[in-house]
Amino acid sequence: MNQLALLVALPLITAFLLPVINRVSTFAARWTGPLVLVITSAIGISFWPQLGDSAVAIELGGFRPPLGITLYADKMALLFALATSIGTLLLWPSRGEDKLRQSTLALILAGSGSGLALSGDLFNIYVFYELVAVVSYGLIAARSTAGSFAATVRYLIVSSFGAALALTGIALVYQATGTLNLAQLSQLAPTHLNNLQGLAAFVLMLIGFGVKAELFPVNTWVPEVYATAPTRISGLLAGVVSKLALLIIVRLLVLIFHQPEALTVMLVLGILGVVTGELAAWRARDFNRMIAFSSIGQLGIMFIAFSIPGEAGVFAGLAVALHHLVVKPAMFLLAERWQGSLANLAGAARTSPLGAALFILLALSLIGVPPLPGFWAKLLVMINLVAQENSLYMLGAWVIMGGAALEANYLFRVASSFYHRTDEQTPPAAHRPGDLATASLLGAGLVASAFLIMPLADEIEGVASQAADKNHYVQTVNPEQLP
Amino acid sequence: MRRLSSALFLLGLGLLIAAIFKGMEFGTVAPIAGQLINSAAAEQVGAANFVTSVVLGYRGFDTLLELTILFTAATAGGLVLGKRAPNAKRDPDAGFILQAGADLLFPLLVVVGVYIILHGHLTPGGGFQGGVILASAFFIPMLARPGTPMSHTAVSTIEGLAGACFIFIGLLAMFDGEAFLTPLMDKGELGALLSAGSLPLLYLAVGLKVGSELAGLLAHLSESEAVD
Amino acid sequence: MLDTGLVLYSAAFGLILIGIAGIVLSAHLVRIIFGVALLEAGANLLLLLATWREGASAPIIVAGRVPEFMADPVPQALVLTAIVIGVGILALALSLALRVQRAYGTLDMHEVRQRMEQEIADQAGIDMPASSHAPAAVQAARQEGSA
Amino acid sequence: MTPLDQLLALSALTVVAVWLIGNRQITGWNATILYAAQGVLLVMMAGLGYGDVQSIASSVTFQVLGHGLHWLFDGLSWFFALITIGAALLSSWFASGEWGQRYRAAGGSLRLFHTALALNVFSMLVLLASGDLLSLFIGWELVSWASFLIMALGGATATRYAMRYVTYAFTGAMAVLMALVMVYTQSGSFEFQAFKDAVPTMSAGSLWLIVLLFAAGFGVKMALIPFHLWQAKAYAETPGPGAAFLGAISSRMGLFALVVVLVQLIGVARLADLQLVFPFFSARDLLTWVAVLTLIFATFTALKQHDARRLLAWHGIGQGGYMLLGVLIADDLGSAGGLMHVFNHATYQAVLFMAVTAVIHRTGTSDLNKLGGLVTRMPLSFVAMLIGIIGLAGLPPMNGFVSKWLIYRSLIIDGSPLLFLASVIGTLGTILSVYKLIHNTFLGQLRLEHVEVEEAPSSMIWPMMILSAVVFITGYFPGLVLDWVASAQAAVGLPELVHTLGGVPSDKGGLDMIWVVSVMLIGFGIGALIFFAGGRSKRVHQLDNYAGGHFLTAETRYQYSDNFYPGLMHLIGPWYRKSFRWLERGFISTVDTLSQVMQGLYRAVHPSFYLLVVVVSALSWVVIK
Repeated sequence: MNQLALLVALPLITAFLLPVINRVSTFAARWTGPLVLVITSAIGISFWPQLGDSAVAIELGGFRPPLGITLYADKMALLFALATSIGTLLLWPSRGEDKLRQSTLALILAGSGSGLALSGDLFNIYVFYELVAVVSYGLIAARSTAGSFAATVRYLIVSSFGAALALTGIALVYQATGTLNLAQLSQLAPTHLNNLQGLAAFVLMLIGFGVKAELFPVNTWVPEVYATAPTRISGLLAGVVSKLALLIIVRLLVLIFHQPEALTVMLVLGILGVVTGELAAWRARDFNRMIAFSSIGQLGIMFIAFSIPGEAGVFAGLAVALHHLVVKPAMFLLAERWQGSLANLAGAARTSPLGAALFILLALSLIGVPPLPGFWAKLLVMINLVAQENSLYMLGAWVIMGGAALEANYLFRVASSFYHRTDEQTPPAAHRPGDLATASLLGAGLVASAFLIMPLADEIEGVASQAADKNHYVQTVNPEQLP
Repeated sequence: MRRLSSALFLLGLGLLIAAIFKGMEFGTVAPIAGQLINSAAAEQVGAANFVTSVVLGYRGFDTLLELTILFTAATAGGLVLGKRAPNAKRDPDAGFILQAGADLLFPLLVVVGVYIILHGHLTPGGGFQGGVILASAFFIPMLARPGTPMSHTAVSTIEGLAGACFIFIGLLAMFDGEAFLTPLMDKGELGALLSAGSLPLLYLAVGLKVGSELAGLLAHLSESEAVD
Repeated sequence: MLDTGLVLYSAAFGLILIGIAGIVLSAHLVRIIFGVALLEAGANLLLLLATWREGASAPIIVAGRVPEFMADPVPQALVLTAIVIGVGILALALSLALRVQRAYGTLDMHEVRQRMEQEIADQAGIDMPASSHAPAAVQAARQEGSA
Repeated sequence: MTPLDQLLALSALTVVAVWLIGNRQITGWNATILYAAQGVLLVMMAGLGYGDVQSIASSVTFQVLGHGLHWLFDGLSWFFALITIGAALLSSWFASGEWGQRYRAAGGSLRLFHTALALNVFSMLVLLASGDLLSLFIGWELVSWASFLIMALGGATATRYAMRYVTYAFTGAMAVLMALVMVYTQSGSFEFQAFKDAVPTMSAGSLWLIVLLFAAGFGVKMALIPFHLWQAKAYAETPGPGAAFLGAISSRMGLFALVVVLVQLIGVARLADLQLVFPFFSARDLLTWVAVLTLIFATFTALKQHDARRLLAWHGIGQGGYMLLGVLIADDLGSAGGLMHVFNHATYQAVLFMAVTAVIHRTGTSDLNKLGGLVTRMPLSFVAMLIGIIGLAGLPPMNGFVSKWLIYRSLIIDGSPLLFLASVIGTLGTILSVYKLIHNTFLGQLRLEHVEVEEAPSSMIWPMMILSAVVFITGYFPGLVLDWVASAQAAVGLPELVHTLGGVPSDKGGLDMIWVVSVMLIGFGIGALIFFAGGRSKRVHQLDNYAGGHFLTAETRYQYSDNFYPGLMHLIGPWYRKSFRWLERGFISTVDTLSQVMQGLYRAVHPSFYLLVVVVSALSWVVIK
């Protein structure tokens, strides 16, 4: 089980050595990165069956928690660690000038993302989060246009601001408990953190980490960054990285802060995210910003879902998150050739019929049309929302419905323009085979999961019940107490 | 208008902080991790400086990540600043006093830096502090003679290898079936220079990495400045 | 509550507030970046203070003598890490600021945002959404451009 | 494999087969044969239609997220499935001959057209077979998107209207989903039975909400007021035979779903108990008035159309109002009328769309101001349309009369004079507008450019003739259909209609169509005898004529067919000045403004400011709590 640390260590050591390898052979440097990610993904997958019903705690350096840092691998953590590895592999940056540096950064992203998912120590999470942040700044700026620098620096400021607040929150937590181990915090939370200080710490961490999770209103960077960054990077950020930040927040909620106030803050911000994101997307006039706004809306749905108390919330949120994890990167892959004004997309189906068909498939699943998996995820969220006592949850359900209706409108407005036959204007260029192949792979995964929905739902439910089981976490890590 | 509202919100934040601060309790909570470490560090890690035990032993993983962040920042910085045009202008070399001073300072700084790195497990200081001194040792001659740039090849090789060494030492433990980053080798006598197992080696890697990273970043920034 | 502690805590929160003030009140990019640095310093100080006790000695064994009342070594290590992270981000932020300044010739964030919006809109081939925030100079430049 | 499995599998196979055969002339014939085979399978399940068998379940079931999904056919499903497959068979036949050749030559893809049609049939069968609320919703979504596909085939304009449809339909689907979820929270299951059991325990408020959401969601498909704006244009722009199919059955899926939910599950009696603050106005009243207003509004809008297809499509909306009205009366007569009207409407609406498509095929236009006098050139099409409009107007001896008679009769018995009056006004509008249709197309002066026009090809004539025969025969012997209707009534728990082959026996004035039609036929026979025996008619060329002492030349138009009913139009005009269009536009511009505001929110000069604001707000909320 110790080998799970390889998910972090292997990409990092390769990233360190990549400039050296490049000096020896450019060819080797180009292929080492993807190869290493294949290896880490294989390692991750091979651990899946071993996890079974019980999670695993890895005591790094051989020190018992809370002395050392613990990695906690349950199915949810492994799932997202794997998603990071595989996602980075699929969206490997293949364009731009400085390929070596981009590959280095992508490798670090894979390693740090996996670590973020696995980490079981509050401060370590902060470090991983900052690492992911710094990597993403570098990758966003890789397009080397003035706009991308400006967008990156604006993003950097708000993200560092948020991270510093999160650090403040961590300081408050440490002040109140004297430990950073999540399991121990979970034990101490009812007595030490169930007060104003604890809630304040949660709010600070929620908003701080929420910057990456596209939480309203600290998501203003989203449209401009996704419009200027390389599309594959946008896909990674929207698809994978945002879910990692969300994962942290969920862990905090499940283990430490299950006060209703904490849930309410998240619910309200999630509702606002859906409302603003979907409405803003309705009027977006370029493809990138349209899907950027739509991703804000989708993340809002996830926040709403995770704010449902108990295991049901984790299950519903996880289902939506996993669905979005597959759909959004594929959308961004299609965006590579469809950037720019939506008006220019008329007739795109002529040059790229497969791309247009994929877009429709993704859009259908995104708005939740049965029997695609997006529907089941949405149904799950809805059922659990309406079942809650608090009428705010009901409002959330209405907002999700309305958002879906709006989303259907703007997505299909674009989709139907693909099939317009206008002779005056030339349709956009066909997609690159690489992009199309990757997007098709994701689309095929979507269709396959529609057929395999029964076993898949059971599996995800298992993942969720494991992740929502606070006692299991504590018992697995089993932190030492003061004598 | 926005400034006014920002100021009002700041005021609000200040009041909220005061409200939260009032509710905080001080000195009642025992630092669990800290007390456990203080009582076990000498035996488990063997470094006289417990902070070093934490930095490289208990929380060595954080340190690895922090090195990675530096490395990432340097890489991203390189990506952002781009390649230097070969015919770009450079600032002229500085005067005699500065050049001579830099020449004199260089060996001194290197020695101090290495000393601080190697004694990191015994006294305050260590890889980071020493690394910064090393970086300035290499950066000061650059300020004195902008005409002779630093060798980026050497810097990037050092930074790559140093970082890789850190992880490699961590991985070595895994070959023995231990967890990642488990301290290796004999603990030695507490307080001796050659003690605390592999910790001094790790600190050496950290020092070299931090030094080369910072030197590289500074060099990048200063070279980039000269392009206009 | 000890007086030293009050001073230290006030310093930490004060740094945080000053940093935030720098971020939200200033429009100059470099000042904003320094605001972030100050905010981080405040957060670091707060972290360091988390288990601070008056009179504790450094957790170092000098010549085999174990101090009676040792300070918590964990926050010190954490802050060391946090500071280095801050340095990395600061360096990257300044590199980006450099490039932004070189591309747009300004570090005023209002103008930078306006120019960036313009660039995105131009790339996409759509009109730029009107905004009342555009500084007069930028609006004039746009009118010239369109004329 | 149960018979239902076989039917669904064959239907799915049809989709695949048609896709594989590709864009060829033979595709249509293959599809037609496969529909015929589906029809045979359906006939093998005829026990459902005659009440011998209660239900036939599919052996395929799923268990997703703890919710069971299963499918079964009962009398109601069988009845609707019969209409669906019949309409598909004849539309596909109609499309297989010359129409297909022309369509392909014009750049259309027969593969896409027939696949879309087959997909529609498949999805409708899935919907009809739904055995629980979740499978109902899945079928519902399938039907919506399949009809979007066929509507969007017609190119640019069609895509625009199809887009409008999809917006309405998906919003409606979301309303349905919301209602489903609310039902689920109260009943704990998506099973029909659980819903049925939970209805008595539900509070009036939540039941109101559920009823409204269901009615709005399913009403979108039926184009009930105020969700009617999308349908006429979208159907009219659909390629000809597709329009015949959609017009015949597609929007009846909304009725099916409403019957299942409102009548079978909630029960009309419970609807009538759901009083508003205003004690004389219940949920049932609301829905019946929506039905009646839809009927009147759509019919008089149809009257204003000068495009034959739009005219028919608007009537399709209006006739839906009759069906809903009939079903909501919920006694044996009314509900039988409503359900039978589904069948009747499907038959004559398909005939009418086919006849219009035949005219378009030969003349290239469906503009009523540019046609006329085609009766001499296309007599068989004329006969088909004549039979169709008599059915649509609800006059004997066609089947439309029977269903409307049943509805009127039950309205009178039910004691709802206002509703009766309103539906009579609707019928009046229908008669006026169908006269305009047949007059402007087939009667009057033949236009010069149409002198050479020939009768429609046999591939079009045959389906029209078959359908015309059905319209007439089921008007003559309504008992044929009433058998099926009665078992459909039984399936949803309505009182069964006691009927004979000729109609409804009753002490206080029953209906026996065999008598009515026979008397009519004898009367017509005597009239024809006098006409022909008298030998007083003289056949002249249409230009061998004069008016006001002037001899006419071919250029002179002596008989105007545009601007029909100017007085009536003048009267109607002020009453609806596109009010619903304004409503729609107002809604869109509200969304647009909001969207602009939200985008402005995201174009922040200072994102950090938001961060500060949200931190302060959240913290102060926490502190105050």
